[in-house]
Amino acid sequence: MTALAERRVIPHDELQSRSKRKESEDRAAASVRPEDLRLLEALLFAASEPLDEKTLAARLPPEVDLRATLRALQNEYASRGVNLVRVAGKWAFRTANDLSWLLTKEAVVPKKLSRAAIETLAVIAYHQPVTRVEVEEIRGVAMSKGTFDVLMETGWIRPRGRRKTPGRPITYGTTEAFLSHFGLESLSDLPGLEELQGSGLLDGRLPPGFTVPTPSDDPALREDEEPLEPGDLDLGLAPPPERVEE
Amino acid sequence: MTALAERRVIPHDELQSRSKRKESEDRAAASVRPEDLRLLEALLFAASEPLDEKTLAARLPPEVDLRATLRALQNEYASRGVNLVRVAGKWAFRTANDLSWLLTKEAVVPKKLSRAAIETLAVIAYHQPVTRVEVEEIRGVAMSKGTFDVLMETGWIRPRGRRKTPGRPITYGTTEAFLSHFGLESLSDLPGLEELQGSGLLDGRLPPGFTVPTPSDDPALREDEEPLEPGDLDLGLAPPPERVEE
Amino acid sequence: MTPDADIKAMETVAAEFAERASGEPALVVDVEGFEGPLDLLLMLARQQKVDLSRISILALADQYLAFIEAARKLRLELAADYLVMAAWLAYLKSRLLLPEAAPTEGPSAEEMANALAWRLRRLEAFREVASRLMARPQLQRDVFARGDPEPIADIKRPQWSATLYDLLSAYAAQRQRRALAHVSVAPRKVWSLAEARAALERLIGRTEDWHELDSYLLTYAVEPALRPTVLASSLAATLELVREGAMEVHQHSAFAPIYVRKRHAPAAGSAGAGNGAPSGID
Repeated sequence: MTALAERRVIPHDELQSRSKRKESEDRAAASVRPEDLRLLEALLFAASEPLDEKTLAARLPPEVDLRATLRALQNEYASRGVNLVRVAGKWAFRTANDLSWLLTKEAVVPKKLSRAAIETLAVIAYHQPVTRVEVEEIRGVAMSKGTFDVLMETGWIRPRGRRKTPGRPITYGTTEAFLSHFGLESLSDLPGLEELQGSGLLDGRLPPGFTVPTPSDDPALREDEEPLEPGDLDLGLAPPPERVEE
Repeated sequence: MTALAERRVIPHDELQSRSKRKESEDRAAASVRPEDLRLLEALLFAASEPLDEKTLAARLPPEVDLRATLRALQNEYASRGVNLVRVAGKWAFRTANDLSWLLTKEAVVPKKLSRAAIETLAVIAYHQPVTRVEVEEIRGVAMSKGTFDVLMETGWIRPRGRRKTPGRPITYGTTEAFLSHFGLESLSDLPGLEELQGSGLLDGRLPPGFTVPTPSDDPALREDEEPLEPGDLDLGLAPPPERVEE
Repeated sequence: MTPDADIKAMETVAAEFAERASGEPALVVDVEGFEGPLDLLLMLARQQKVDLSRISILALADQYLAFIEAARKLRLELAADYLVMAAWLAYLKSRLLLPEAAPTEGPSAEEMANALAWRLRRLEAFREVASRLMARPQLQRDVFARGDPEPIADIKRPQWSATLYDLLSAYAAQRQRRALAHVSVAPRKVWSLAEARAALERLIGRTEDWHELDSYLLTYAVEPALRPTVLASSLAATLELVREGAMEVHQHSAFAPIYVRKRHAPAAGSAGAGNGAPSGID
């Protein structure tokens, strides 16, 4: 449950009673119109994918105080079977963490990731932007095409640029789908990230100037990266921007 | 959306205030445990289709009073942006009737190209201008009419001329829509042999003499092409199937 | 541990290893299911039951080499990477055991051992965060989105969806299929030293001096019958690299060992000594 608590903007007691919930509703209601709550609720409920605030704002009447309404809605749902969570900087309703036992029938049995794929994913997530050779250097094995393809298929990693070094290798990073899948609001919520950074194991080995102590999926390229050419761009998973929303 | 109203078992005032809802909640709460509401809520939220009471009962702990819990949940949601409705004897969450305007515009249903279609498209892109027979030679399989029609429907390929050979077969190429869909600035952005190998899409073990053409969609006809006749020109928009086959 | 007990223990490990790998269809133990020499070293290191930062690399090298011997006894076919690592550990061991005669160029034996320990710690750290990541509640496994979403209007979707990746992989796959339908490539038997070095570079990072190492690589990583071929082809490849200025090679006299090393970029400063050596052989 701790993971869930991290994601919530407003901390609350998991076992908060229904009547307590009503109190917080009343507080929120002071600045939020009930009708706006209905609209926002309907919008977010209807979508299975997280929606960003811009999209929400565009759908709602202009006078709605989006932030306050979101917060009030999050509060209302905090103790329920469905929660309003923030993933990858966007908003979505998700079933509560503690109810996974109930929903096993709904679970899509995912292709089980091999150990190689899981480790590769972790290296990319915690060390991004990172090249294939760097991943191989850390793991001490060549990355098989199968492993790489499986990860690309998950849609969790993407090619993001090219490193400005000889050979101009492609750099990889994680996607929004990655954050959404693991319920992370941003990369800084990666579990164990601080320890890993503190250990100094993330730096070193790379020539000075290429150390990347803090992972970033900021689409803006680093200084040592240059853009992919159009030909590379979608080589990986390639959703053209308008399709990301689906 | 009127159909939705008919589906509701318990009529209620659409504009019932939040505070009224709380009262009804309190009434329901007398016989219903809050935790059961959470479970039911999560089940119905995550379900991919409406669930009947038998299914719900089977998934919930045996001591849950299903009828009472359903009614309480329906009450709770009655005034909200999402309602619990009964459809053909089964239960589901649906956007409130009066908010259908929020979701009115039809979303285009995405269709995925078949494997045959995408392979054919790829060959046309790389080898254009290319005739149907040449595509079949490269692919090693005959092209089905369905595959071809689908590609024409996408608007990504077009007939561009006729090859100056016996039978004067039509040559095909890609369109601007093709470039914009795949995010390519020009056709020369398609990766060549080395790039394909570098990305692992082609493996290193290729027979000598294996080449990947440098594609071009220059609309100017090649030397071995002659223009389509006016009658052929509409082919791209609405190909009468029997003429495409020729 | 007595040497005998050590060998015994390694045979157990090797058997376990064989079992773990038995689910693999290929002859080669590595690649999909098993995670390479560093993985094996980590497993062995854990048997020392000490903090990874205080691990004895010498003991680890012994264990690893014993494992390789045991695996050979069991006629277990090991992927080349394991043998390359064995060669390197044998080399490292010899340098750790002999007092360093004079300060040589490049890292000392101790530095190399530390680097290996550091790499093992880093691998373990990534393993740790990987498992923590996977333990998080995952979408559609632990937490669920709306199962029956209602379409929202202003999300535009193209009617036909296909990504460039789909397109390129479809192209590559069919060209590859057709290409291989015409030509069948026999599995290669010859493993060149250059490949061994490339594998080693991946395993332990760049190495300054290859010359001594090569004899180890030949011993461990190359089928005895193929050694002359491999040596010849690798010499040819080396000369090519020398011609391109990527390598330096010299030999003190006919039939003496051939010394080879990477040519440093002029800025590296250490190129002077190498350039002074006569680079003509043949």
